[in-house]
Amino acid sequence: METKKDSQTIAEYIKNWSRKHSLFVMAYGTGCGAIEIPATMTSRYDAERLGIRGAATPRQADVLLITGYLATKTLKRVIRVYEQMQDPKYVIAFGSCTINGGMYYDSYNTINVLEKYIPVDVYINGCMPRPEAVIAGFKQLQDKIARGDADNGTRYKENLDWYRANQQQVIKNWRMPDYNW
Amino acid sequence: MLEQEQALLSQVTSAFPVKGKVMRNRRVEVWAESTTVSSILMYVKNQMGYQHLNHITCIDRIEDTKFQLVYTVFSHQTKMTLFVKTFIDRNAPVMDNIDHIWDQANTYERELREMYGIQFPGLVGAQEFILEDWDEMPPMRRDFKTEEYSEKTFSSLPGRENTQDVRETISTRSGEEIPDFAKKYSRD
Amino acid sequence: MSITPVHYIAVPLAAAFLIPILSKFHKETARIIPGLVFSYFLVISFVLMRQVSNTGIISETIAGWRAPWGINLVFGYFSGFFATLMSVIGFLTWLYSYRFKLVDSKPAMSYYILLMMLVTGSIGIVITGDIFNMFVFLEIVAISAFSLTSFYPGRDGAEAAFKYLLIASFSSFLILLAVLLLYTQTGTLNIAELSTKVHLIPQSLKLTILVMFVVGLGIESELFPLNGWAPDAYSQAPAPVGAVFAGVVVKGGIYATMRVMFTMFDINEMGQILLILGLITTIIAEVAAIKQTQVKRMLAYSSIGQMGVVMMAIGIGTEDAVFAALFMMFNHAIIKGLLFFSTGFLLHNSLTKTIAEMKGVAKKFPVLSFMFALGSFAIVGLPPFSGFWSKLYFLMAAADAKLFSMIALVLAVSIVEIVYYFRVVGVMYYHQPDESLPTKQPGLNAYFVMGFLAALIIGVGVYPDLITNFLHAAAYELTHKTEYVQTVLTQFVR
Amino acid sequence: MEGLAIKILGAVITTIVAFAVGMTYGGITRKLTARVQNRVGPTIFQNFIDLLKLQSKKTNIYHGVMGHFAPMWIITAAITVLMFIPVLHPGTAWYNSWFPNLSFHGDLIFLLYMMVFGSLGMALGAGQTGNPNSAIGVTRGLSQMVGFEIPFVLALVALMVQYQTTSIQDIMTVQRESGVWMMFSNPFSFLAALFASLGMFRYSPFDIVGAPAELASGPVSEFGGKYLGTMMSGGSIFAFIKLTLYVDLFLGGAYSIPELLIKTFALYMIPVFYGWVNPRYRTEQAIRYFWGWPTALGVIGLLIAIF
Amino acid sequence: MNTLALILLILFSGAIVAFLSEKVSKFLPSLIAFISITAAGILFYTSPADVFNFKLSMAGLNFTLKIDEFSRLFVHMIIGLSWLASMYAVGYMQNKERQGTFFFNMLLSIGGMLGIVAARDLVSFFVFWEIMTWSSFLIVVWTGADFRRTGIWYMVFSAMGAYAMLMAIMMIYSDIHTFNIDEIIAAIAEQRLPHLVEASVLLLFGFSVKAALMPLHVWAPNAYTQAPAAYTAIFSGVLSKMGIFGMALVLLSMLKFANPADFSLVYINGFIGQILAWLGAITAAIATLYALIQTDAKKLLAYSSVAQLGYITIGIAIGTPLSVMASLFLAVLHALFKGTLFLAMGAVERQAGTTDMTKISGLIRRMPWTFFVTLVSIISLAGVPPLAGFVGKWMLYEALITNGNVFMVVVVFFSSTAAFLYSYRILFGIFLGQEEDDTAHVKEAPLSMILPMVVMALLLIALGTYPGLLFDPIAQGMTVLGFENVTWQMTVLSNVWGNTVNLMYISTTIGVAFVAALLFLTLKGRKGSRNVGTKDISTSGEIPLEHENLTYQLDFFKPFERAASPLYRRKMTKIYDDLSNGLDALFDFTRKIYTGNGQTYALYVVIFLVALLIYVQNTL
Repeated sequence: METKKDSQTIAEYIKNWSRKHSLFVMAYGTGCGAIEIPATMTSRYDAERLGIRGAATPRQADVLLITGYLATKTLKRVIRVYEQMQDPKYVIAFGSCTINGGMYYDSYNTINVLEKYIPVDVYINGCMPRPEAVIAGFKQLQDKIARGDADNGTRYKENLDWYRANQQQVIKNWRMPDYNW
Repeated sequence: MLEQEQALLSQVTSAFPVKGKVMRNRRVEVWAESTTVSSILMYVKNQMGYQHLNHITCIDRIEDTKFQLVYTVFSHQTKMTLFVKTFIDRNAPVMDNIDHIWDQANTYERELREMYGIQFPGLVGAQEFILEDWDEMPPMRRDFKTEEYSEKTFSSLPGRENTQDVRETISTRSGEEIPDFAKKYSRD
Repeated sequence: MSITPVHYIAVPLAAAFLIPILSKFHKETARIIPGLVFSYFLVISFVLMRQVSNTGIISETIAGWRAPWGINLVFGYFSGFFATLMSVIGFLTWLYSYRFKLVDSKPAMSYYILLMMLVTGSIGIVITGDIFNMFVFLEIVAISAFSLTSFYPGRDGAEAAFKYLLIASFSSFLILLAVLLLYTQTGTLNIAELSTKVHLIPQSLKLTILVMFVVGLGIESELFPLNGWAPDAYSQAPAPVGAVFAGVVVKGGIYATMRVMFTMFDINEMGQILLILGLITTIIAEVAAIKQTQVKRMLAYSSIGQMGVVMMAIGIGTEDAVFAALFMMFNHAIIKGLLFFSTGFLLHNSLTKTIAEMKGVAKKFPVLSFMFALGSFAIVGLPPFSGFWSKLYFLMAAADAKLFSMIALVLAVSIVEIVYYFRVVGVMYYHQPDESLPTKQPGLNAYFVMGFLAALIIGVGVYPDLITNFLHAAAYELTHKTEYVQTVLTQFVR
Repeated sequence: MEGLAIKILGAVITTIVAFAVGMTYGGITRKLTARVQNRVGPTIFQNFIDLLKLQSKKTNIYHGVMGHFAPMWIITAAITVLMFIPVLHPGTAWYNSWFPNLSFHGDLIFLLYMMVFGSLGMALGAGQTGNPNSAIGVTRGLSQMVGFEIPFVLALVALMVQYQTTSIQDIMTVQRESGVWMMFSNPFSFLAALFASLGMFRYSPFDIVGAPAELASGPVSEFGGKYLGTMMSGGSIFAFIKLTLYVDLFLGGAYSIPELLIKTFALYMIPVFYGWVNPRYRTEQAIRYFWGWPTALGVIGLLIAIF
Repeated sequence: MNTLALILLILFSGAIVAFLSEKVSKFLPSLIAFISITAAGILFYTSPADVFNFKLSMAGLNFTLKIDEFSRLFVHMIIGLSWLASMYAVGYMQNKERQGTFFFNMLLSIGGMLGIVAARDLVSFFVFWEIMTWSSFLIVVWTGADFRRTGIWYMVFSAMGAYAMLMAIMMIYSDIHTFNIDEIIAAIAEQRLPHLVEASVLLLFGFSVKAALMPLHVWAPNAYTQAPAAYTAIFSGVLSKMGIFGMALVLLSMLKFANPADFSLVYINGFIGQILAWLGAITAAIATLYALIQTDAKKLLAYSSVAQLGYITIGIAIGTPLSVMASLFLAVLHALFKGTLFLAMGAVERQAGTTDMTKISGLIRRMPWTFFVTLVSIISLAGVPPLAGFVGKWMLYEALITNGNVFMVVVVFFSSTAAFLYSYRILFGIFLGQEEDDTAHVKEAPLSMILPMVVMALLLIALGTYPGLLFDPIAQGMTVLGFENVTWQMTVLSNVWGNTVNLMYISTTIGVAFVAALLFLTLKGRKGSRNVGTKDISTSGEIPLEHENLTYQLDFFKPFERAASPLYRRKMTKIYDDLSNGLDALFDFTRKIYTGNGQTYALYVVIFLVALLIYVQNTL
């Protein structure tokens, strides 16, 4: 891991530095975690000091926040949003539900493992994680970016078939546009 | 004591061949045949001022092969709630559509249709209401094996121990006993 | 035998006498002989007009009785203009209606004779030099007109004819009274001589006579409020007769008014009244026209409106104004003729003759509709059609007389005219046709008549000099009466 | 030839200064806003970092030719307007010769129209993306522009009539020579223009155009990466342009860069402060706002200027 | 034969031939129209300037036709635009019914317009005016939709205008007994004509109708919308300019030379000018407001035309050299860009079937050339540099400001800012937004339709930098109007205060900046560039289905409409409707005089006789 950072060219280093310090967040407010975002962004925890600010649309966003359990119906939209984001893009998943189902482990319409459908950079565990944890998660993501191994978009592209297979297993009536980047 | 409630009950029972009882303060329930439910509702809405349909809910009495439907109506004048309860056959679940009495009944009925598979003849609305692309048994029926389905469809990562009772872990960590009354809710 | 004005009267009278006899041998003679007469009218007009342009006003005495005692006929530019116009319209009407009556069960004979008499009477009015004769011819016209109005059997025609009769009897009465008064005062009935003697009449009596003439002739020339008979008569008579009413009968009335006002008396005495009457007539008629639902009634009111404008021009009384009035009458005759003719076939099978029944006729009768539209464009005075020039000359005459408010009113009324004509054109062109109505396509003769009129409208519109010189001469002759008086009176002296 | 070189140099330097100042002002605003809200806030150079990041996005989405042209139109309009704005009074300082650019060849009315050029490009680009939010944002923006344009034009016409010139350079010169700034000689017009500037900067309460919560940031909602970055740069330059224009017209212009910075910063803080304490207006409320008191003030100012 | 007469003859006889040739082939009328206009154009441009002089004495009137420098400007517009439009019409009218009528009237109205600008006497002016009016009326009702609202209103308003003119002509005639314009001007300079002021007002009224000035504009939107696009271009582009031509004739040629000793006249002249200018300004503002709530592109453009004519009127009415120049410049420009826009809308209508913006969207990829010309014209219309529209707007503003019409400037500025709204509306509504399956079959219009539009668009671009190309003929024309020594430069605009705008610098700067940005943005990161369709948008993760069109089209400027609701409350059409209903009732009342009863009529006769006798005996 450390080696990758050292092998960066100057240009890459600058790029990664800027990416690290400017994270536009697409907060996909699923589940209970959405309520933690305002706390993180506002006065008490002030994520903006780290260069984190909200983005209104996936086109402008760098980070996709999945803030809790995902119903299959929601998953479709999440995939759509994720695919609309521009590379480089990052995904942060909140809470137990995104890791392995959490308390919805036996629900008939809630996915258990987010990783199977879209690549995730950072998991923040907890049910729900508190803003401190969220900021810690962001910090981790920043480190990862600075190291140059936050390759979420590339991973998705390379393993698109696997992801698609998983997605289509859940989303039966597949009516999604093709992923073209 | 509860004169109002009694009066209500007697009014309904006198008008329809139903039996019922006063549950408690401002709560009255009646049991009706499924065919008379819509007329009872019409009657209480138009004649007795029960203008508000709170809810329609369904209970899966799998043991009796019946669905129990509960219509909750409320009067703004007397502040009383009337529960109209009925059973329908679980194997051929058909119930009268009442969205001509209350428009909002449409929403509940669509949900019941989707979650329990109860048919309401004449119900207008998209087939898929909450679920998307659902082709299994209606999921709220008790014979639907949700855990199996979940395991099959959204396979978990290894390491999850489904049977683990979190309370035991807590009690061992904190040294607190699980009270007796709570033990009977234990998973096994 | 040289052609003289008396042929205008003698030939048709002889023909009218012959027709019942000849039709015993061949049924078609009743149809053909009037045509021959009308053709002969054309020849007479042509020859006499040549003669007038060479030698000046022709005055002819009949049966050797010299004026002022005998009947004399005077044919100058002014009379010639009217006579020619009437001949042409008469001929065209005959040609147009040559096969028109075949669809009717009623025998056609009386129609053609009446038509012939109508035109003959009107021509008689314009060529006579004798005021009593003028009255006689007016009566001939009126009687023919009643008959034509009630030509179609039925209550409406009879009612219209009765109204016409009622009102026209006032006219006859008043004119006769006026003639009588004139004769008692001056001892002559010759117009030329009268014009030299009217100053002998006491002023108040003269005015009374004038008023009688105004009212009596006003009925014939459709002045408001004396024109109640006109719309009914127009709409009940057969369609081609409408053209004759507009192009011939009314012209006779106007001619008489002009002759009386200009030659016998001085126009300045009654000019103001005529002007105001004309204006009111125009306004009321156009306003009434816009509310009509029947096409022919609408055209009738429009005719009245036009005559009102003519009357205004007469009321102005200058040479230019007379010129404008003549031009306007010419245009009115040909354009109204075209409109009536085209309407005749457009609404041939309609019972009610309403505008609504003309829906989409353009699809069935493209040429006829085009003719109607052309007539509409011309009659509202759009250049380059002939109607424009007469309107322009009228306005110039009015402007010379500084009658600006009158110009404004006439122009405002013209907008109303535009609305109702264009509304009909819109109905014709921009509605879906009612396929159920049976149609009757006009024959070649009708096409020829309408084509001729249309060509005349456009031709005069593009090159008004076709007619203006002639009209100028006529206007000059009317407003400078000395030549007329002298010609007639020298004959008298001789 | 040397003149041309100086011109080009001046143009480049002016652009860089405008860009840097605009971006930094944006950063300062963010920082100050954070402080007002009892937050730490980002660094004042956060906008530069954001821009760098946007420009270094790996994929960019091409929405069609107008979407491609839109950022270019914005930056073109920004640079063109900048070239025709006198940034400083002609002076003797060593850097003075860099800044006049082409300001002798354009006048106020040209600038007014040129400033729209960018918005038009933006609107077209936003339209082509096919996102309904973009179109809604554009219509709101255009409507609001009609709102604030009235007091603004009233003020500018008053200015032009008062000084009998339409050239910005001349207006600056007159103010310098008379020693009385426009904002004192005709305070009503200045106030009208100031109110108009609130709408022009689109800070709250006039930020309905790109309201993130309801319109998904409006016109720019389909733009990301280099397109968004370029738009940001253009916007920053425009901020500088508007401020400099106001300073030139109403505050007598500036002799030196520090003076310019002080004056522009003071002006800039007005919409920012106003925004902190105000919620968001709906479009029609915003328009009505501008057509109310600001217009009345503008009319008074114009009457003063005439008589 | 005289060249001018020959040109008119070619057009008029071409009209008749075109009308008749429809029987032979459907295609022929359009071809004949094109050929006759081409022939007329060739004849006009190959003949020396001094031959356009034609005198005819007919029916006791002297008709004089002469093309002077001022008319020449309009002749350029008429022939140029008509030529392009007739070229366009060949493709546009393909497979349509009743082409003969259309081209007959088209050629007739073109001939009429040429006659108007060439006329040097009022009668021939009026004759050609009326020919133009009714032929354009026939085209307006050619499609036959809504005959009453469109056709009758147009004709009634035109007739009102024309008859006002006729009245004025008669007033002048009654004063000096001539129709010749040169003689009238000479007479005005010498003596005081008693009816000059009334006549001028009436003439201006007549011209205002054609120029669709505010209270008289109600015919215009419908008429412009209903006429086929190939003709609407001419209609809005040059035919409406005849009103402007007339205004210039009255205000600048006639009244300006009024006897300076006649103080009241001079005063009234300025007063009339101010009133007219204000009417123009109000027209511009209100028509703009109505334009931006339209959903039909042609109707929007129709209202926009009304607004633009308002600007042009202002310039003429103010009457300073700069304003007149601005006005004439705008007039030519309006012919160019509105001509292009109407033609482009015609292309859209032909290819996509409708111009209703709520029904079509996203045609940019299907009709790129049409979009390009529309874009160029819209930028010109909005007056955004560096295209030609800016030049006209600039001159107009400077003229108004330097002339002290400050409040008018604000009104004009308001309307031209609001014009951005509808400019965007039309671009967005038709060409941008989401692509639809319904319009997937749409193809670009044929070359013969594209070519005229592109020619005009290129002219607009060229004039943006080199307006001097147009200033030259305008300045020459203004010499005739009495503005001698109007200075102009090829690329520099200047006002009387000495402020200048150098268009060369502007275009260069824009060009350099744009090319730099283009290179930067296109080359940078082009590997990662991804093409997406218009359905691929961020709609909160929702995926629009194929048949779902999310384009925002209805109630486009609703917030603005709400904010400006007081301005929308009163509608001029309603006032006219009330008026016509009232008149109708009055007419109905009057009609009742004719009761249909013979006795009543007889009574009338008797009463009339008695009344007349009493009157005559008492007064005369």
